[in-house]
Amino acid sequence: MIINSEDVDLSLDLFSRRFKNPVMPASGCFSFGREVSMLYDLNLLGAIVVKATTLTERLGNKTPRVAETPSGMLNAIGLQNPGVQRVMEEELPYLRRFDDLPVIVNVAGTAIEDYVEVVKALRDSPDVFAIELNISCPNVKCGGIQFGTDPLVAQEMVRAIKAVASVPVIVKLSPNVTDIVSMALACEEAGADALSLINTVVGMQIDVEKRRPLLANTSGGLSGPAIRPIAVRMVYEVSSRVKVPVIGIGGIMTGRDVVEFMMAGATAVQVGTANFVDPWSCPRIISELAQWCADHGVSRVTDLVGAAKQ
Amino acid sequence: MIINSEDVDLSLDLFSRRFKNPVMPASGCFSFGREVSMLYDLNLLGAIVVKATTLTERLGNKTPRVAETPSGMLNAIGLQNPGVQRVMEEELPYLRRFDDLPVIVNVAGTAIEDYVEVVKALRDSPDVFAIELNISCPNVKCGGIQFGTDPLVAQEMVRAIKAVASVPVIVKLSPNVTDIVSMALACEEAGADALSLINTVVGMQIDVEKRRPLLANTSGGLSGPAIRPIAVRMVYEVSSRVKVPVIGIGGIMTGRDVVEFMMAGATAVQVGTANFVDPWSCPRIISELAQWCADHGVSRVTDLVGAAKQ
Amino acid sequence: MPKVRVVKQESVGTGLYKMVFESPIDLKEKGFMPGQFLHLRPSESYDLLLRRPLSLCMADVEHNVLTVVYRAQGEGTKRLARLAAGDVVDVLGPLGHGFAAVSGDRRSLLVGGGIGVPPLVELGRYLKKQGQSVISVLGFQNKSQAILLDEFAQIGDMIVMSDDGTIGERGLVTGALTEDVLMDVDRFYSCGPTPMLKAVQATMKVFCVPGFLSLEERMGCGIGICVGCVHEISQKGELKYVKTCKEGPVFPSEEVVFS
Amino acid sequence: MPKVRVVKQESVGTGLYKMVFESPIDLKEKGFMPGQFLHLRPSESYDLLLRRPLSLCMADVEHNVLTVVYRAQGEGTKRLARLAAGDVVDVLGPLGHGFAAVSGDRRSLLVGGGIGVPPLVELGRYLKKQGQSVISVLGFQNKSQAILLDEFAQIGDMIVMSDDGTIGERGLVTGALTEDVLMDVDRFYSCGPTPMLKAVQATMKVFCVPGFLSLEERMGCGIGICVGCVHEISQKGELKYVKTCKEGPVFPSEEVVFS
Ligand SMILES: Cc1cc2nc3c(=O)[nH]c(=O)nc-3n(C[C@H](O)[C@H](O)[C@H](O)COP(=O)(O)OP(=O)(O)OC[C@H]3O[C@@H](n4cnc5c(N)ncnc54)[C@H](O)[C@@H]3O)c2cc1C
Ligand SMILES: Cc1cc2nc3c(=O)[nH]c(=O)nc-3n(C[C@H](O)[C@H](O)[C@H](O)COP(=O)(O)OP(=O)(O)OC[C@H]3O[C@@H](n4cnc5c(N)ncnc54)[C@H](O)[C@@H]3O)c2cc1C
Ligand SMILES: Cc1cc2nc3c(=O)[nH]c(=O)nc-3n(C[C@H](O)[C@H](O)[C@H](O)COP(=O)(O)O)c2cc1C
Ligand SMILES: Cc1cc2nc3c(=O)[nH]c(=O)nc-3n(C[C@H](O)[C@H](O)[C@H](O)COP(=O)(O)O)c2cc1C
Ligand code: FES
Ligand code: FES
Repeated sequence: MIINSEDVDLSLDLFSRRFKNPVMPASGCFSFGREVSMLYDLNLLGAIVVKATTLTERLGNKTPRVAETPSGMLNAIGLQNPGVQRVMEEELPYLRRFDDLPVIVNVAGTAIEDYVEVVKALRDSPDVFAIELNISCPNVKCGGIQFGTDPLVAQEMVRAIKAVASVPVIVKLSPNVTDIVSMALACEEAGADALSLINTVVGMQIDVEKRRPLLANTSGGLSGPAIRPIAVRMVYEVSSRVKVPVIGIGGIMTGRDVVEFMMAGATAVQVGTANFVDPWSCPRIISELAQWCADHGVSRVTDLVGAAKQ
Repeated sequence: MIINSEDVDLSLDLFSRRFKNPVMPASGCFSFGREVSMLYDLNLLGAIVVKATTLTERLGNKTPRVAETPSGMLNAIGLQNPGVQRVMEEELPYLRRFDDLPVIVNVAGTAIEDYVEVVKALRDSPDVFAIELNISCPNVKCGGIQFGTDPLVAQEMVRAIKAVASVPVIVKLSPNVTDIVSMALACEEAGADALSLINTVVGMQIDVEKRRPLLANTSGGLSGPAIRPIAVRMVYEVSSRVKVPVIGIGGIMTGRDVVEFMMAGATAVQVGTANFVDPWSCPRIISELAQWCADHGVSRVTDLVGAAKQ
Repeated sequence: MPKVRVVKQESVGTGLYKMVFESPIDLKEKGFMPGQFLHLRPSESYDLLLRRPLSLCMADVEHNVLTVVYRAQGEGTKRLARLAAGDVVDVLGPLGHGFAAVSGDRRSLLVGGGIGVPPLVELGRYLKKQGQSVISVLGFQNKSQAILLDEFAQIGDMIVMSDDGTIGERGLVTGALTEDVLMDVDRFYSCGPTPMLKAVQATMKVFCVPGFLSLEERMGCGIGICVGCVHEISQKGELKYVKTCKEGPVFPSEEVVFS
Repeated sequence: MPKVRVVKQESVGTGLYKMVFESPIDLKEKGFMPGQFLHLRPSESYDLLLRRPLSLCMADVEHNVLTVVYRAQGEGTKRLARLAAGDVVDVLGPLGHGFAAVSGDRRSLLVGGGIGVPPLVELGRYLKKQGQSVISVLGFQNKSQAILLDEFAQIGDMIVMSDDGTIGERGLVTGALTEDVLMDVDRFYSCGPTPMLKAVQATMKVFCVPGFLSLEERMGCGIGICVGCVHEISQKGELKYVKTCKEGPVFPSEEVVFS
């Protein structure tokens, strides 16, 4: 059965809201939406995940902050952001002009108390549809990564956040662990409303001419197509074990890649690095996804979820 | 200072033996040397690491066993090999014709006792220069990976092997862990003579047309340039903490890549997937390494070891 | 790495290409077998890391050039299809163990399906040169996919089948494997998609015609060092995995196990 | 993605190329600034994932074409160098905030080093068009690396320096920044390697000449969404990181902090 790509139903329900489609830009790869909104209408997106927000302003790491690797890139931005107050005042209101764009705020910090304070502050914002807890950023010293690698600490964190959050809480998992499934189960048990994975894989590059690590921060997070097989495996494993929705992230460049993640068990996906290569990636990927479904007689995109498991 | 590439001293000492150069093919990516020996003189190699050997014959997994990923590949061979007895009788003696080729035998299994038996059997072979303990193969069900992710189990394993081994023991580490450094320290403490890293990263690909995992084994091990940043990071971290030599593995395609690993702290390197892309990879990489050293005024390749750390 | 020049590239059907390139080895001196394959790098870049196996379709020993015919389906073969005369391509081979003509045979049957048809051309020519009579049964999806018909017509008898009847008879190749056609056939040689090979194997077993199948497995290296490309074979009642890149891709039909 | 045609590509020195391509935007309508940059994908394949930033060297508004001049040093720029007229290249831009001519200035100084020289061409032409007199101080490694001299000669006075004396005077550009040269200069504009920019910044500070520096940082996106390309800036005594791709690459010299 061949159908028209316009007739494919890309919509899905998440946290009792209808999403137009399952594609959203990933945190840190779309800033707060302003720049890309000059290029296309952000209403086209399923949702938007904005850059990690911390309690107070962070300057981030020294440069170089990015490096290219085979089919991937390393970054060590170090969570540069103006702090939650200014994010609420200066960044989020801009997105109100997009009438059907759920805004997901990525929250980061170096101690559980910081996270709690950020989430408390966000309760005052009318612009936040959901929170994504970034318990896995590899580029922040002192803490950060710890939450993402110890199930008990993660659980404590998620409980603390759930106790104060007024919106759904997505927990973003780190791939830099021995056992992603126990991390996922721990977060689910603590009340996570959804899980998103994966964040970047810790990596490093040497500048052989200068004889030192290329990134000023020594190591950084690997993203892009190179990590897609790692991400797909983790999404497959985690979605087989948890009941909450799983949002797939890692190396998505095309509509086919979205299909791969959804068949592996993802309910929705986030697109990161692809935005750097091609700022129009998200709308392109959305139409490629519709076309793929049409060519394969898939009338509702939700039918793809977990299809590789039967 | 520009020097001639022929004047660069590529040699190094490992386990009281002089190696011509730091480049050896990685286990499972060179079979037992026979096929490639039809293409070039294996005496050119620093050493050879042969395919994983188990106590009894293993048929391995069903096909498809390999898949291509962006700048990488997945494999799930499943340790197909004829068992240690036939390896000693049918495979290793062939390599005697190469008079300066240390043979490193990669040992695998599903229980500590299996490993011990293989290593005991290998004591009878005059052809084994060193053993590489593959405690990290991700494609074997029941056990296998467990040794590679729990420091205490790994330690027990290494102790058991060291108690029976008559040759140096290299322990090959899995990257699929939260904390590679504690794995490394545990193995070193248990008596490992050297560490090699990394083995493949667990990954997966979906055949979106067939709506099922592409590999018959569902998941497989990711190798190739895609994982190089992960490997370099782990070599850097581990070599900063252990005293034993570290052998770097992961996505090496060119002489420049060898320089990167050595600057990160590797004493020697192994080349895996590159052999599939170009069967002449190892000798090409060796001459590229010499050329790089020559162009950069490096007269002894050992001067590169850890150069990115000062 | 053996880099050679492309001599010619042309479209031979919807999404189908014929590429002629210099042989990486001296064919006269080193020899080759019909049914062997070439292993081509899609490009110099590392994003498509692995080589693509394509069957040797025709070998011109005098000019030392080789021809492959292939479908540009995925990214790698699409990149190959972009090469033009004069471009350089990285080719390993011919590799593997091809079709062996059995002395004493007088009539052979070639059964090819789709993109499995190409390796049978050089084989058919070889068998003809050996003095055999050859009959070819070729199946295609439709007319736009039909390839190499002129070549087979020159080799001997030819029956063409297509899924939709737009060329030859409508139906599967096995539909053409009637008693009439198989009469006098000493041996068969077949290459095509796995379901077809299974059906051919079964049919020929019924008619007690021995033969060879050329198998297709995903390959890591093409030269026997990765053990990625194995297929199950039964020899003297013993099941084992053999490398299709080294011991194959061609195996005696009787030994091939389809799971 | 904005794909445009390459109009011309030529070698302009050892490892140096000049590439002319269609502008991805209508220059007449949308406008541009000297000192902005183009962001080019090295190829369609994903192994070299990121775009390469290259300064806008010349803009031909009438034909709507842009020129970049660049060194093929790494894999990405080497791939760009392989493009020929008629090929398609994926270009974003012109991006960023370029050089602003300050009204009232009468004489401007351009200081360029190596592959930092290209963006000063379009700037120099613009300043000249504004009625200013322009003096250019250009430094190169050696004669084989000297580029765009004809273009600068047409813009105004020109002093060429080289590390080995094979062209112009032997020495660094700062060696040419004497009181004589700086006399009457209202403002300077500089682009080149960081050590040069530091030296120029210091020298100009001594002579109290205000000006602009064009900075080079590794970029993830080029459009302000990755925050990879920041540089430290001091504004009103406050240190902060600003994005060189968006707020830059050109900044007032006084504000730029080199660590
Ligand atoms: C011995 C042998 C001979 C062959 N001869 C021909 C021929 O003459 N003409 C022809 O059109 N095709 C032939 N094939 C199939 C051909 O190799 C695949 O179509 C091709 O590799 C697909 O690559 P891609 O870049 O188009 O697809 P991609 O999907 O990009 O390929 C991804 C990976 O999967 C592998 N792969 C995908 N499909 C196949 C397949 N069917 N068989 C083996 N590997 C596959 C690729 O080699 C690559 O490693 C042959 C296969 C084998 C094993
Ligand atoms: C605003 C700006 C304008 C520039 N204008 C020019 C120009 O007009 N002509 C010219 O020759 N060069 C220019 N450069 C430098 C040019 O961008 C780099 O030489 C080029 O990106 C190197 O790519 P590669 O593929 O050769 O090297 P690779 O080493 O393969 O590059 C790997 C990665 O590092 C980045 N990178 C490497 N060196 C540099 C560098 N010096 N600056 C920024 N990123 C780098 C690459 O963009 C890529 O992401 C400019 C840089 C910037 C930031
Ligand atoms: C430059 C950059 C910045 C990032 N910043 C954040 C961040 O602030 N918070 C977060 O949770 N993830 C961050 N990430 C991770 C991405 O959201 C995403 O999980 C990861 O890049 C994998 O997806 P990709 O391969 O599509 O890029 C960042 C990634 C990149 C490349
Ligand atoms: C097909 C294949 C088979 C492998 N078999 C083994 C093995 O038997 N034992 C082992 O320790 N590692 C095995 N490996 C892992 C490699 O030795 C190496 O650690 C890994 O591939 C990373 O290096 P590379 O990126 O250079 O390939 C295998 C890898 C591949 C691709
Ligand atoms: S493809 Fe590697 S052994 Fe056959
Ligand atoms: S390069 Fe991404 S913000 Fe400047």
